[in-house]
Amino acid sequence: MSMRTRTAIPTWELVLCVLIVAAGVWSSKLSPYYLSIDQIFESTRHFIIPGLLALGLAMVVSTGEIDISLASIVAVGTVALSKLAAAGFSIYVAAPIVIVIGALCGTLNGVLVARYGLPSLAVTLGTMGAYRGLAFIVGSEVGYTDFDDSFLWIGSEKLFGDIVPISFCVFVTAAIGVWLLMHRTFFGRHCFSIGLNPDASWFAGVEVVKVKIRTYALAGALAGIAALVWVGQYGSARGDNADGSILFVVTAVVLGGMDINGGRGTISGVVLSLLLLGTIRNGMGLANFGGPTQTVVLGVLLVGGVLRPALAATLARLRRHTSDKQAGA
Amino acid sequence: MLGDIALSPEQNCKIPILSLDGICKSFGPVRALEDITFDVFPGRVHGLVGENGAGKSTLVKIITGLEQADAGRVLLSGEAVRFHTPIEARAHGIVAVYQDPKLFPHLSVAENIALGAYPTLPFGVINRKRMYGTAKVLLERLGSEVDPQALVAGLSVAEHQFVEIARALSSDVKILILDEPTSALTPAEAERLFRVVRTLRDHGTAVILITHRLEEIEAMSDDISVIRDRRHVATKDAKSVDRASLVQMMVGRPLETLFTRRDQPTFGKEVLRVENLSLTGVFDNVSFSVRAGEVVGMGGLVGAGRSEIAQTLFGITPPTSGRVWLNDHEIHPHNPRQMLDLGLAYLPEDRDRDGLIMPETITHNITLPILRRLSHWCFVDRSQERVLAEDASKSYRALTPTVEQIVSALSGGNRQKVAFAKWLATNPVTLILDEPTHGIDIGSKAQVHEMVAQLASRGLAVLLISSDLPELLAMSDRILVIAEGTLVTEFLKNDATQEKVMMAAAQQTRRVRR
Amino acid sequence: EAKDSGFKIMMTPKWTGFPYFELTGEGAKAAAKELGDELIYAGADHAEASLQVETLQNFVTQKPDGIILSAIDLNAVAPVLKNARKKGIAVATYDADAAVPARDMFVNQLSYEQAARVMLDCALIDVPEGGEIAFIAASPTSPNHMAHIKIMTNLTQTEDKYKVFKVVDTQFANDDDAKSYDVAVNLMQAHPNLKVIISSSAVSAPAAARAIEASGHVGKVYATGFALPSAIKRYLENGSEKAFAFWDPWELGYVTAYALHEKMAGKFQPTEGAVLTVEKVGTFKTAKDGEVVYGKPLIFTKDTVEKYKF
Amino acid sequence: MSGAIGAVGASRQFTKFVLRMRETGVLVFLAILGIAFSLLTSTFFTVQNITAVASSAAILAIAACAQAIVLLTRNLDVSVGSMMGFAAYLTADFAATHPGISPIVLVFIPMGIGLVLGTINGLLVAYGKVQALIATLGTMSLYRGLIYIYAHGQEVTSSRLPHWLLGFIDARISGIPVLVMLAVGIVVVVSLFLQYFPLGRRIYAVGSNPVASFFFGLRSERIVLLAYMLCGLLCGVAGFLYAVRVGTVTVVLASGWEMSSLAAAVIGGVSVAGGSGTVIGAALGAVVLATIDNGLVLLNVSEFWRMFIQGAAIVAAVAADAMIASSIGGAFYARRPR
Ligand SMILES: Nc1ncnc2c1ncn2[C@@H]1O[C@H](COP(=O)(O)OP(=O)(O)OP(=O)(O)O)[C@@H](O)[C@H]1O
Ligand SMILES: Nc1ncnc2c1ncn2[C@@H]1O[C@H](COP(=O)(O)OP(=O)(O)OP(=O)(O)O)[C@@H](O)[C@H]1O
Ligand SMILES: [Mg+2]
Ligand SMILES: [Mg+2]
Repeated sequence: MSMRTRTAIPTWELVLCVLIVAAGVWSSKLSPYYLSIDQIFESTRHFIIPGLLALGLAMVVSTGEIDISLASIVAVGTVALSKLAAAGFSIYVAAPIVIVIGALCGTLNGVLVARYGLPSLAVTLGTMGAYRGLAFIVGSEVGYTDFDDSFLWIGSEKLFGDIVPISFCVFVTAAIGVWLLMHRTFFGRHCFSIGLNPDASWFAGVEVVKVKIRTYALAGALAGIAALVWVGQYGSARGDNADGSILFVVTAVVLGGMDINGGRGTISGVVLSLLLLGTIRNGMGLANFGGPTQTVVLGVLLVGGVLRPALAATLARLRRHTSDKQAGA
Repeated sequence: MLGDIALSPEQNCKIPILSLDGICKSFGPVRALEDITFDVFPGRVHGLVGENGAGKSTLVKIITGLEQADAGRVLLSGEAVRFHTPIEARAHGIVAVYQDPKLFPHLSVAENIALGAYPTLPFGVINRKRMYGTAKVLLERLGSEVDPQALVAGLSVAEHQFVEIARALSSDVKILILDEPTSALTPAEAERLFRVVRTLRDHGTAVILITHRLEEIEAMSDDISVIRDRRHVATKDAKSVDRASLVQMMVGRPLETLFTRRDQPTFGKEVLRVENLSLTGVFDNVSFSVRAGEVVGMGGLVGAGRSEIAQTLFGITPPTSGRVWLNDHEIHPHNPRQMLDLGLAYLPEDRDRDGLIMPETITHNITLPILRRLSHWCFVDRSQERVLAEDASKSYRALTPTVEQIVSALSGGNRQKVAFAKWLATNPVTLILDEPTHGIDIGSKAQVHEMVAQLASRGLAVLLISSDLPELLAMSDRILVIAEGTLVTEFLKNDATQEKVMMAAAQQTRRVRR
Repeated sequence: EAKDSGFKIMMTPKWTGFPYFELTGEGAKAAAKELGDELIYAGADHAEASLQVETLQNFVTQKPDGIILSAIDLNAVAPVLKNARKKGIAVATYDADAAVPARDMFVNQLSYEQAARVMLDCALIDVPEGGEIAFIAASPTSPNHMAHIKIMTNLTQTEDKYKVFKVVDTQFANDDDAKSYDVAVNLMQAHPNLKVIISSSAVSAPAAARAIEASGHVGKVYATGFALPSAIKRYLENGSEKAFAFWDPWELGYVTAYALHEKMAGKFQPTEGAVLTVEKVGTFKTAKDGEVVYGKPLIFTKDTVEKYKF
Repeated sequence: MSGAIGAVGASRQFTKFVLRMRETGVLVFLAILGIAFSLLTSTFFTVQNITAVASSAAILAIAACAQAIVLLTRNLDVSVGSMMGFAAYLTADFAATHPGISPIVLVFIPMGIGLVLGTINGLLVAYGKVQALIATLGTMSLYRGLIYIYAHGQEVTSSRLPHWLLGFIDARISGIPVLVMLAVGIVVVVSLFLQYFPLGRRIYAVGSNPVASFFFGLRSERIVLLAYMLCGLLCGVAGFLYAVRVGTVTVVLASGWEMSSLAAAVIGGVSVAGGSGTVIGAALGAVVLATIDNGLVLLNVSEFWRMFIQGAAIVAAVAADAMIASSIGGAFYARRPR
């Protein structure tokens, strides 16, 4: 009877979970090296940076906007960190400053999009270039590598018996934080309601502009954190840092079930989709699949994943059919 | 006003041009139409009435091929037809003007009209000259002076409506369906439209007219069909029904008299005071005040600027000048959040777009403006939220099985109740209602009226904007009349009559258009 | 340490799918086969530092005996390589080096100075009388390109032979052919007296040659630098260009794998002055910091280009 | 009432004027750039340099035009670069292995390939109801991956391409490069199609208001599919021209062009919200990008500043477009929450 009410069980998340298990099994078949706690945790490292960006992007997407400049903000962040390190600041001073710089870059996007009502795809396409240019201009030609070890622990050290990378803990913390924010606080509810109907939200006292700017700022701050992880992990700060990773980030968000038009989706879906993509890539990598094969698999996965609505509709029709029959009986 | 009904020649009426035979339609579990059967005759206007959510618009969609019936047949001149798109229907001479104007903002007026069948030159090139010429002729026929080359993006709502109607008339119409065509028109504009409709009818076109304004039905219809609870109740010759029996057929019970406020209200202190409020190009030097427990009506023609005044007070568009006091404090409205916090709530005119988030649940809609208050340390208290929503849902008699229902699945009246519940949850001291009964059926209307009276007797200051004069007169303690952006007069309850308000509203004042 | 063959070597280029790297891969595979080793060649299909690190991490997990790579970002790969070395994996870089402590040896196709000289020599073949020259590099962050440019600029100021040249500009084209083409066109516009466009990017040099041909500057401007013979054959044959340089990528891969094998088998330590003997190819000296200089530049001209099948 | 309508009529005139400004806006920007560069360098304003800029812009103009068609329908195609690469590689490989092929047949190969790829995108978006960004993000990887697998580490070099082909692209007719003429021709034909044919207008209509198209009974699925097919076709052509122009065809050909084409279209005033803008504008956007590239090289400005300036130019173009849109605004724009 509860027709057209909200589905209690997020079916897409379930599908993702099943797919992750399947991918895990597949991976362990592909490579004997796959099944090992150490290995799996080690492999998560490569998804921390896109993962942090995906969390930020998910917030932006929930309001119906998009931000493709996040990877460039990472570069701004790493370069800024290198300048601070070179100037002799300690990591405890430098890190917050970098996060603030990230947030400021995000805020600028947010102001352009929300305050001035410009289309977010086009705006962030512009700032994507501008921020990367800025990172190059500030970072100069060669980049910077003489980081003190204190700058590196966030990306290189491990915890809990030298198994769990600190960066993974950072990601988990961020994911839980963003999940709580988006699904338990009024801020998150505001975001989703804006995604569904900005006009009605504005009439209901939701400060649309402020909320949108905040999502951009938070996404920028997460990109700042990603910059810290980047430097920790790779020890390198150059203008081209994280170049080209934004498409993967968008893929993860979308595959996680976020509606690109806003208003729908869950953070857990995004995290699960990252896990799925990570598992698949890890398995294929360990089996030494060629890059092109991986690219094709990723493409097929995405297209398959997006035929999801059509699939879901078919499923729903089937279910309705059976329930109608039951009702008739 | 809309007198002089020209009766159509009797001989035209023998064979139905369109017959509906047992049409059924459900949207998933929602049953929208059951067993609709009636005939439409050429050269006659067929009025179609029914409460909100009765299924009138759905019927239109089925006839024109936007939706497919689950069962039943549509017969065109005795032959069963099934259209898959409105284009096919149009090819058979069936054209509809749907409930809300749906035009293409980036195309010119003429293109919006010609889109279905562009006049072409050899090689399929669009003949622009002919296109503009045809559009001009059609619009002139409707008495509209819209420039065919203008972009639709810049037009007013009424102009949209005319373009839409011109589009309907651009093809060879045998059956014209008008779904609430006058809701955005002034009486004069409506009369222009109806004049065209009568001409069409006299030339043998069958017209299906859907409207909630019973005067229009009475003035225009030759036949009247009533749909109630998604079923066809009756089809009658217009001459054989009076308004009382019509309403009884619509609501399934005897006509209640319009709700009037019986108690002698006692007014408290002044809650809202507005002085010389102006918004350049929209309204000018508006001053008035509302006391606690008072219902102040605001009348005027559509487009007079009443909604804009209300929205300015609610902080949607900040005023260019003027002063506003709420509870003796001067305020500068610039943001709905601020106004809600100060205790002023505004029920928007466009419920489905501004008033509610349609794909959300009732609970989430009701609590949206007060989420902050329902939160501890930013975290929403979801049990408290649920309790609040259920209470509200009960007290406003929104008849739904659960508050987890998605709002878009509700009927218009129930949606309006959810909207009411939402604004009242903010505990306002001042409430601005913009056309609260607009497009609502008579049953829900009475409930809304009762609610407004109750709120006022609880000491709320209410500003009621309504284009429904009887309602305005019955509900208000005082009536302000706005004409072309200026406050022209003020009537006390007992002085006001429909005629006086109408006269004042129709005044020509100097007008700055933006 | 008794092991003498049967090593597992894993190799990753900057990106796969580019003929140059595929050739080095084939050379390495040939060496591995001859020496009784197993060589796995894999990598991402575009040059992105984080993807390369991921590939390397996956390598380390598979516990090979040795890793060969051409580094995209010399520092970004350092942590994972250091970790690999800690686990006893021998690391050799070729083509583009990683940070020194992160690898055991770097098989350098040409020392930076050698490369600079070869390219200038080619330019001299093009225009013996000298004139204005401009550079196209991949990006300001590619260390070898930037080093080449620096040394070439220096040489034109210090060495008599090269003093006929005057450096006027440096532009970047990200190893992208269309970008290189447009940059070359723009350079010719910006410097009407430009004589030679030199690029150490194997993508940019042919694109510049094509731009010269297409924009009607044949005979007035020359492109040179490093390029695969197959890509510039056309221009040498139709006379629009006179000389390009390169090295034998197959052999570079061969030597790298060979050197790594010798290192793993304990027969060769890449310390300064040590000599590596590669059967059939020759002997190579080790410079400081474990840099094994392969150092066999090839200059292709109209007459010699036919000889090379890559 | 009539007085008011008169006033409104006057504002309509203004509206029309402003609308025409959309392309004039880009032209004005271009002119400012041109004047600035001419004053700052002696080499910019020469016939030779202008020709060079035009040739640089030509292929991007076609790609931007392709992107614009899809944008008009309120969709997006990020597989533009991959489609170009796919068509280019296959065609070049075919030409290299079949040296005797007739030019006419050869031209149809990339068009056919582009058409097929575009159709796949269109089917996914229009009939699969997949959001455009996602669908084309998927096919972008898919198409590119397939080229890699097909190419197997090879590239098609200029010496393997038929000589007449390279010669044809390099040719000039009374000083104007054939490439530029081709691009102008294509853009003009597409523009005429969009402006003067019912189908073209319906592409605008679908993007302008999808709900209205549904109520009107436009077969929006077919129209969106058609837009993607056209986009694919143009990408095939652009990819082919690109291959011939650069001479060396690698697997990465035109990667990143999804963003460049989008940037050009946006700078040219094509709205990502659909229904508004023209392909001429998009082509002009490509010219703006090429002019910036050229001018900054002439000025010897660092590559980094070029990235920054291009990014800023996109933001500026979007802002200008929004200002124009809100000034013609009326009911459709004024109600945006602030
Ligand atoms: N697409 C849909 N999906 C689900 N339910 C729908 C849909 N369209 C209409 N309905 C439901 O069908 C019923 C009939 O709606 P319809 O719009 O036809 O009523 P109406 O008589 O035109 O009302 P009004 O006078 O308010 O315009 C309503 O209960 C409505 O909620
Ligand atoms: N979004 C808009 N853009 C431009 N003009 C508008 C817009 N909304 C309203 N107007 C104009 O502003 C004036 C006042 O409109 P408003 O809706 O406030 O009138 P109203 O008296 O409330 O009428 P209604 O009874 O329809 O609510 C009218 O001239 C109208 O055409
Ligand atoms: Mg209706
Ligand atoms: Mg109003």
